[in-house]
Amino acid sequence: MDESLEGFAAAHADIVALAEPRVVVRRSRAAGKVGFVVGGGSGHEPAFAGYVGRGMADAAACGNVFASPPPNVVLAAIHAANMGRGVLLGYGNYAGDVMNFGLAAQMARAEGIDVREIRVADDVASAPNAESGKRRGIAGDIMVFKCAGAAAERGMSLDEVERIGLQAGKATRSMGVALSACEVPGSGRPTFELTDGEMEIGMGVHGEPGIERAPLKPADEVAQILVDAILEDAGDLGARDVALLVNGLGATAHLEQYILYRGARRALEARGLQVVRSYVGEFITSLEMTGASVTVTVLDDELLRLLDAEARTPKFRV
Amino acid sequence: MDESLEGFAAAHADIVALAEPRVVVRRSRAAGKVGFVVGGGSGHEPAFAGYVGRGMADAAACGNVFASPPPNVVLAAIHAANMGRGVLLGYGNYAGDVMNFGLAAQMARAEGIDVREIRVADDVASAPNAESGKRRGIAGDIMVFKCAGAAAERGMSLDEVERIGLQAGKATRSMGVALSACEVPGSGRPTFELTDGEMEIGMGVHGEPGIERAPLKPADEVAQILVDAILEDAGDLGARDVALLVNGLGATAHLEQYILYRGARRALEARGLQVVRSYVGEFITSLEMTGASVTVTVLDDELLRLLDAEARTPKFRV
Amino acid sequence: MSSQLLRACVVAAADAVEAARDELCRLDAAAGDGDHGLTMALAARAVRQALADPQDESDHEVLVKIALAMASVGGASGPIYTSGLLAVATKLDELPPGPMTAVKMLALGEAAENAISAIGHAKPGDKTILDALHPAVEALRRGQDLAAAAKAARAGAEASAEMVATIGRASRLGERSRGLPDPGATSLALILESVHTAAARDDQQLAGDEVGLA
Amino acid sequence: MSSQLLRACVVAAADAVEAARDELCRLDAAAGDGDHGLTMALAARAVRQALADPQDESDHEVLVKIALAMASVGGASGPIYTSGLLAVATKLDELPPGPMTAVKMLALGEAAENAISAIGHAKPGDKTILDALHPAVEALRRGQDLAAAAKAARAGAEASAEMVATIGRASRLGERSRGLPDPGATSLALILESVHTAAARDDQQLAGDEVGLA
Ligand SMILES: Nc1ncnc2c1ncn2[C@@H]1O[C@H](COP(=O)(O)OP(=O)(O)O)[C@@H](O)[C@H]1O
Ligand SMILES: Nc1ncnc2c1ncn2[C@@H]1O[C@H](COP(=O)(O)OP(=O)(O)O)[C@@H](O)[C@H]1O
Ligand SMILES: [Mg+2]
Ligand SMILES: [Mg+2]
Ligand SMILES: [Mg+2]
Ligand SMILES: [Mg+2]
Repeated sequence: MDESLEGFAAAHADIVALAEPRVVVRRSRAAGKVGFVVGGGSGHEPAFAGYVGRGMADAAACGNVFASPPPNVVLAAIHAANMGRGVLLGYGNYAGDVMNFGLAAQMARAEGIDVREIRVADDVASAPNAESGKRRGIAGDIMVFKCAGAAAERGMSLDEVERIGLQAGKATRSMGVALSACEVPGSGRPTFELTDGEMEIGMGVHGEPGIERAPLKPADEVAQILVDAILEDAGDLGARDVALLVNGLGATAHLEQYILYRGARRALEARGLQVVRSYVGEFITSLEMTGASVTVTVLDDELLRLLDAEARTPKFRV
Repeated sequence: MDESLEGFAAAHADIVALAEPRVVVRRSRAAGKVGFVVGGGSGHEPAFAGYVGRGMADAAACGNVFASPPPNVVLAAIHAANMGRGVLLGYGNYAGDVMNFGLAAQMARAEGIDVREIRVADDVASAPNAESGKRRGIAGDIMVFKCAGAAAERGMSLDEVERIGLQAGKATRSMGVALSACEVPGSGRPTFELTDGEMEIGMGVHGEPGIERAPLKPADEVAQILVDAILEDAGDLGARDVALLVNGLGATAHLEQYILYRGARRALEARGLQVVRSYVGEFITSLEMTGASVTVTVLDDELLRLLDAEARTPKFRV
Repeated sequence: MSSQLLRACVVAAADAVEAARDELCRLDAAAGDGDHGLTMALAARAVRQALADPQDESDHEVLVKIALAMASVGGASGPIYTSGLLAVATKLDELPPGPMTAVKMLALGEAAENAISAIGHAKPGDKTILDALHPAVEALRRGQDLAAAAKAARAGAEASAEMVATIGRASRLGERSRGLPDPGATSLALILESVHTAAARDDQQLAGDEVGLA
Repeated sequence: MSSQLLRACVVAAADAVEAARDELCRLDAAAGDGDHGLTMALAARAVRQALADPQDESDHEVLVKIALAMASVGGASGPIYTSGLLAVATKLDELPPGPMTAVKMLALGEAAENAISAIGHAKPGDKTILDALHPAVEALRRGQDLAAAAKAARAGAEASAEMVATIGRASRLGERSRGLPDPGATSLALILESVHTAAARDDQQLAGDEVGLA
């Protein structure tokens, strides 16, 4: 862990530095911008340190593998990010993160720093719509971080950056599936396969079990299931523009990510939605899990502009 | 495969389009630049289609999984890339690619197109120094593509672009290792592990066996072995500047990639070399293989400027 | 209460948690992310380090030190154990000095339970650490001793197997969490059992000098 | 030679290659990338499709069509088989019309061998397809028939197990490639065997009307 972050900071020394063994900070930024701190357990790389840089976060607080960073680490990240206009914390909605980031926020507030928190809770599989506050944060993190980070970079106030983060969070829904390697197909047509011929729908980014174990289905059907669940939760959207993000969980071949992307895009378009921005890759992984998730963000002009704003981080560039 | 490329083209429609099912082309480029075509078998994503875009390739020719594209596909890519100033082909030195790209080059020359070829042969494990023409191309492809692509983008002549590609190829050496997932470590300190407690040194990007199977070693020792082999092959370099690229083969956690990077960087610095540019990630994979490689490019001012030139492709941005 | 006894209790708890590392991970894997044993083992190591330099500290100081050591592991269990221990430390300072009594032990237990409820917003029945802590406090409230409280914690942890996790894990996944005890409740039961054993051993040695520590 | 016999031979070869798919992959995995069976099965499918539309074509046209079909799979085996088949097609056009003879067969075999050597820069002993093709051509040169040539190809493929791969795979890895026959040599032996069987069947039916085709 610490060796890895050391390597990370050395490799991307043009953009980031280590403030402490577990705190990654941006090397340079405009004076007086709102600070933006992201973070969470390790094992999700490129999250969260990979998103520190121009247009996204000012600092990342990194925990042990799958364990939220402790309050003192988060507090150090807040200090590193703070430039006097307040600090926004962005993290996934997990009990550990809620408590540790929450404690750090309290400590920082006691020091007079205005700290706000955005808990990303995009995983529709993890709680019903009525209890959406209980949902986990998965790949939707990235959409929220991108929008809030761009807002902060523009010099917006803490109130505004917080509003943007909340808005992006509300507009973003995800669902994942655990599946196996795509086997080299004799037919030239890869399908998803779980070693035991099954797939796990709605699993988390920590390998938490999903809501259903189903027999293996072709990629397009998997995409349809995920999109259906997301759209059912979103309610009637009409003919909106959306951003579509497909996230590989670590050991899913790029080949498969794009097959899933294609299926999800078709499923969205069949429902009258326009996919105007696309992101495909490994954004928040689960060590070397085989699986992927689909994230849909319903866009308005403001969010679209923020998504398109320049970003220069080690692992996300626009 | 075809579904995946369809998804790829749709996701990155701002940069690329499909000219044919297996030919990815850039949407826009300066009139009259030298054309640059890359390609090879599939299963190595983000190579090769991921490197089509401003500052790198004009077209990619994609084969079946681990099989070179056939001549007609390469020829179509040549046609798509050709703007009247000639076309450079860049590909890894494999028998299949040499024959298929070679046939396509002959066909294109018969049509009056000036076609040159760069066969990347960076894998020092695959043949001794005296027979370096027999070496395979692995992650060094990326360094060569970046430099040649930047040269073409600058409007250099085919002669010059070819010279740059050859020069970058000569300056670039790689070696890989197959290793297992990094297990969630009780101690917080990940180590490399092969399921059977062994690692395979010098394996290729198609899962070809390596030169040696050794008992598992810690990451730093692995890095040392790879760097030693590379530097032994390079001969006395003095205190040169180098670029260091660590390539994950598909199922290697980012955590581990950076641990290997850190070890390789230290090993290089211990030999008096300055690591002035770093690239860590999945650049040329092997489906979901667990493993990684280290690539070192000895820099001069010209190569450094070309590496730093802007690149806007789906999977490589500078 | 002697600082030495407190130290013995803490070391016994650290031993117990480390020995149960794999089992706690197994329990966490069922509905969580499978790391509770690792996190508690890291916490045990941090706690041992905090004790390594045996200065002449008050029990309050020792408790704060181990609370902060536990905080350093992060995760969900870090802040939960930390808030409980900090509450115990604070309450201990408010209580009159002198040997530990059943009444004092109840006050400490209540403080811990309140603090953990406050930070985690869980209640008994949500399949959390509270499902071991709450029955233990109840036992003390009925006037029972530490042995009975530890037994109640274990019974509570075991009963949590039939509960559905609603806090700290996705509630939709709840049903699938039924069947195995909650890892946090199990680690707390283990800790109370080992503390009781250490205290009882000390009692025997000192022949009724003091009652054990909660 | 009837186009129908040529078609029967091609279909027999496609059948044989498809049946050996997994075995050819296994052989390729030893020192290569494990896909020779897949590539050859794709080639077989492409060849069948090329034949699907049975127009009244000359043998030359059919051979060019299957050569191009094989080219479509890419890889190393695509261009190798393609160049061999194109050379056979060209040579066939140069030869006088009329029934196939042993002399003609030798000319076709030599053309194939030369073309494959030219495109791949390999020679017998490098553990490639040539280690099956070369002994087959040698047998024809000794005046033997197609049966003997196919047998020689098989023996050559088997003997390639003891060779070290130096072409098309890394030479440093060479030693580790010893032990298993070369996949390309094995697929060629299979093809010659199945062509011989198909031709012999045809011979029996036509009672000595023609000799089999190489
Ligand atoms: N909100 C909460 N209130 C009380 N206890 C909780 C809460 N959330 C989680 N826990 C406890 O923490 C345990 C999990 O701890 P651990 O695995 O170490 O952390 P993480 O959930 O971060 O992986 C659960 O078994 C449960 O007992
Ligand atoms: N240069 C060459 N000359 C002749 N045959 C070759 C050459 N390179 C490879 N081969 C043949 O091709 C076979 C491998 O084919 P295949 O696995 O389909 O292609 P790839 O190597 O592209 O994966 C080898 O077993 C060998 O017989
Ligand atoms: Mg955890
Ligand atoms: Mg191949
Ligand atoms: Mg856990
Ligand atoms: Mg092969």
